[in-house]
Amino acid sequence: MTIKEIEQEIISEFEMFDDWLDKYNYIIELGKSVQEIAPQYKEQQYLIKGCQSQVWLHAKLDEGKVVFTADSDALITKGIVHLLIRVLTNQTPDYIINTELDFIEKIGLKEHLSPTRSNGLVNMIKQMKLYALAFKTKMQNQ
Amino acid sequence: MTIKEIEQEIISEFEMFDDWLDKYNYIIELGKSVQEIAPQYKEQQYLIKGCQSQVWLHAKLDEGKVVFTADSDALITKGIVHLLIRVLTNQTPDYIINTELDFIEKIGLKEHLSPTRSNGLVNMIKQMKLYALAFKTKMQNQ
Amino acid sequence: MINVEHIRNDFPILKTHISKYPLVYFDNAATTQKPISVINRISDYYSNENSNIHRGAHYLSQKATEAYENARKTLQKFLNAENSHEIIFTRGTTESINLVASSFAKKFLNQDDEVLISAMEHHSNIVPWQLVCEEKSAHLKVIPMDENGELIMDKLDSLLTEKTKIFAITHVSNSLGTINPIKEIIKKAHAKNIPVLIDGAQAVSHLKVDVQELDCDFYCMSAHKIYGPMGVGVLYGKEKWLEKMPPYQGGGEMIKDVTFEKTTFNELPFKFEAGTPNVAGVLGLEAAIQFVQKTGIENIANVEDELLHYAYGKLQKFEKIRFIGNAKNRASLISFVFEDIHPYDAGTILDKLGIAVRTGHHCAQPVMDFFGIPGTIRASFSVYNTKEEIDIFIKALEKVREMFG
Amino acid sequence: MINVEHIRNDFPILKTHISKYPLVYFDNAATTQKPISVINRISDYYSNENSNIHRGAHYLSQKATEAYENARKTLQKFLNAENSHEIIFTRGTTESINLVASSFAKKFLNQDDEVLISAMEHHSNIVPWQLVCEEKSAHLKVIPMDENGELIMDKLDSLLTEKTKIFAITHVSNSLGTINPIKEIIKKAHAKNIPVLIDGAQAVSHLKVDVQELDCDFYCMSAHKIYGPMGVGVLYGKEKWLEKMPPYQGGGEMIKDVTFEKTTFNELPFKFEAGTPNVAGVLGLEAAIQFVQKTGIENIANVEDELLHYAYGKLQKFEKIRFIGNAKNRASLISFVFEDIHPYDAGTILDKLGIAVRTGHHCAQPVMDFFGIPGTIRASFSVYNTKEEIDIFIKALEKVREMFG
Ligand SMILES: Cc1ncc(COP(=O)(O)O)c(C=O)c1O
Ligand SMILES: Cc1ncc(COP(=O)(O)O)c(C=O)c1O
Repeated sequence: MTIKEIEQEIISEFEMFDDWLDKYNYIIELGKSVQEIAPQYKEQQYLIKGCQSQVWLHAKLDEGKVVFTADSDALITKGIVHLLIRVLTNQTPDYIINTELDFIEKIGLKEHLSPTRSNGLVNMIKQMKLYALAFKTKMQNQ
Repeated sequence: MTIKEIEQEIISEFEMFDDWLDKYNYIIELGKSVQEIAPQYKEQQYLIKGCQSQVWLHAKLDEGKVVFTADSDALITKGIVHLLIRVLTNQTPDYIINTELDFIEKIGLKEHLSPTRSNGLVNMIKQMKLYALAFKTKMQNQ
Repeated sequence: MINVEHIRNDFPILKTHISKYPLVYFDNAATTQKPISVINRISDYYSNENSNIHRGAHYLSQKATEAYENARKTLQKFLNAENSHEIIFTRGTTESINLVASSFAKKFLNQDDEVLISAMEHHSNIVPWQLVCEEKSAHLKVIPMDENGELIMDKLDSLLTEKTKIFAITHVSNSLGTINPIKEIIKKAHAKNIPVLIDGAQAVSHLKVDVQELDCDFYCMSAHKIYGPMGVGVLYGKEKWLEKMPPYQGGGEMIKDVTFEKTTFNELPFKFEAGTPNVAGVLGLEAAIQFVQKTGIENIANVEDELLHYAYGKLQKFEKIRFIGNAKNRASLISFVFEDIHPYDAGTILDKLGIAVRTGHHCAQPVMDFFGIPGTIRASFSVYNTKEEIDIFIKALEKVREMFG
Repeated sequence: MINVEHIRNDFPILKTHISKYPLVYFDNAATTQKPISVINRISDYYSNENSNIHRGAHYLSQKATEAYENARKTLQKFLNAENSHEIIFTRGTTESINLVASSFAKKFLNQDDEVLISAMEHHSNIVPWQLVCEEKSAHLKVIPMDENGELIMDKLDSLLTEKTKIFAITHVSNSLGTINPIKEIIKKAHAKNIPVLIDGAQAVSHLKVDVQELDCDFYCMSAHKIYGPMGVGVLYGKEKWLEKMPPYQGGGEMIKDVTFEKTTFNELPFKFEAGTPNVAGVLGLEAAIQFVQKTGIENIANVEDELLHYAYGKLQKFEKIRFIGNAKNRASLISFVFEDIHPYDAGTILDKLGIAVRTGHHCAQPVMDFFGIPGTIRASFSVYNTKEEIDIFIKALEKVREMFG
């Protein structure tokens, strides 16, 4: 599926909720079900620090596609991390670099992406794109 | 005359004016008629600096009484200087030290004595009392 | 006694709703809300009195100057300073501390000297001292605290040495609520001739402060934490120190004479107030102080203490709750964590329910490191808060436990 | 075209009377009056939105943070800065200059280096440099001006040397009205790799400022001189300099990580914004900028220039009048003295007649010394002033001449 298709899928899922409580319960469920990052990556160098909650992010290149795994210490952050990974993992570097995500806004979670929320998510997205760029450069040099 | 009597005299004089214009014209006249300070005292060491206008003040002891002369670069300041001298000159040090002046307020010129007006007048009054204190100490030591 | 409904009516923002929920504002340690008298004082100033001050011979300037200098006297009385020129208006506690750190260090801090702070300081009472210590190759020493969030006073004697040039400590901790025994501390420091700076940011809205009785050398506060506007603060300093300290910032107001060769500085307090002051802000602060005086600081403290105990009682029953800071003597704030719920998660849900509490490290990372936690949930109460609001808060926490439990 | 009556209605204070005379406010170079939109923005903030920012996960905090950061973008556009993080909010021009002087000097100023300023600077652009020069044993150099109050540009080349570490100069002189050719000046300084700080306190309310076109390294302004509140200012700095400069004040907001051993600083702009910011003030400044943008800076300048020429024409006829500052290119202020009347005397009578002008040295003593005068009478015009007010002013001056002539 393309990034846009996955985004659309998520948006449809969230349209089912008519109050914020159900929505957050769902995110929390997602948070609990995140495929946890391998312990060796839960280290300083993979850490994206926020003032409030933190994110660990790992990326590797697998047959021309970027595979992300991530984790957070807060469950809600983790739920959103889950969604971000679902959208961006297993896509080509080029595609990741060039796509602007807007599903977070559409499902009404924009506030968590405010640069001032300092939960690590804004920098996580930046970091995902940086990984994609790094892999792209690497592939071109091969 | 006592300080209080002179103050009362000045207050009576000013009661004649029913608008500020006449009052200021009178002060300006007084300013023009100040007995100017002797040139040798119009020097740095006799200067009381204000941000807006400046005052020179000289004092000497004459038969147990303090004799003040003073000058200012601004005419209105000079007029008020004239009044202050009229009240405080030729009085004993003790009397000068212990009397609180209130005629300036009563004739409606209080604003010129605001510490923030920075025309040198507040510090002039302080300085007059300091001179009186100095002379008093000197007399006691004789 | 205080009529809280009456007081609430004075604070327009308390009528706000966060989506469908009425606002419950428990973030008072971050900043308090403003009574209408403060808001109006600022509007009135700009609508009727606005002028630059200290320099003008004209009416508005004169009036504004008088109002500003009267506000200084109001603050003098509020803190019971000996002289009004010991009251310096600054931008806030942070600037007050930076002013002292920078100016005091220039004159009195040398290589290998020491500055003493405590383990429970706000970043604003840590970083300025780190900066000057680094500059002067001096050392920053820290008096530790125990698991309850109380200073280990036994350590004080050995930390106050002949190398200690100044001791900077908070009156009330913003992350733990601890009220420090500063009178005793000051006495001990003074016995060794060490001056003491008190960070009063969290104290002045809850405690009667008398700088002469405390005998502190410096006392710092922010207007915005005591019902006043942002962008204004106070530095109280003893004349004997302020006289000796070099100016901090240079500019208009703080000079007597300027030539390109040599500048002489104005007397106190102007020496430390460079540039056009925040007149409206200072008058807003004065109105805030008048609100406190009218309400009565003891009355305020009583209301707040009652709220604190009520909330404690209710919180106690939660499972897996851990209180961070259990000092005996405390101001009206509670910091806690659920052992199994991240503060960010809790904060997010509370926010959705209209409750404004602070989650995170509260600008006191070393405190969080000490307790081994990423942050806390902090509820801080003010005179306009009610038990009903605490009930709402408790219900919301039950919801949080239900969602994450 | 501008409807001045309409604009005057926006400024509540203009309806004031000074005893029986309507207020004529010609002290705009000291501080401008505030439109109702600015006053209301501040009240609204405290009534509906007040919160501490950048740290909270709760709704109010989030909203306040967004509003504050949007204001930064408004200022970025207003000055046409390349990046919004090049906009630092300060307390005013004086603090902006002190910040640069202190932080820049720490890193870049060494013994025997030179700092260049001009002969027409405000004390706020003299004293901070004197302080750091003294601290670093560096030298303060001054580019002279001529009898008209224009810089002697010929001297510039020889004063910009390899020892010059920074050049700080005013865009518009507050005592003379001179608009300096700063674009040319900056080019000359840059040809020798010398960074330039512009004191824009008097410029931004009258001239379109484009920091990228000017290519200045720092630009400083005060909100209160451009229809905004007191206690707020802006420092624009090029990223490349701000990145290299050490922090100025330490505290909350400006840090990334704090331990007692080591602190890492936050990124721009936060590195230079220690402590709780003046959120209400910054939003008030934003409203002021919006007032300027809505009115149009060119329209404002046109109104002001017309007032300037009208006033000049009328003043010319007075006997014994001496204009201080006759630069060709000038902002909307007139400084003058009567050769036989002390400025304090003139100012006192003008004040009695309801006219607010500034008399004195205007925080520019070296300028007064240069012209050999104790001070001037300064009338400075703003967009809400009228020719009728100038007529009143002229009548009042005739009265002054009559009384002291
Ligand atoms: C204990 C303490 N000190 C200092 C500060 C800093 O105050 P401000 O940000 O108003 O400068 C605060 C508040 O943030 C505080 O709680
Ligand atoms: C040219 C100039 N520079 C600096 C300043 C200082 O500005 P502020 O007092 O707002 O810091 C002023 C105004 O007083 C000024 O006119």
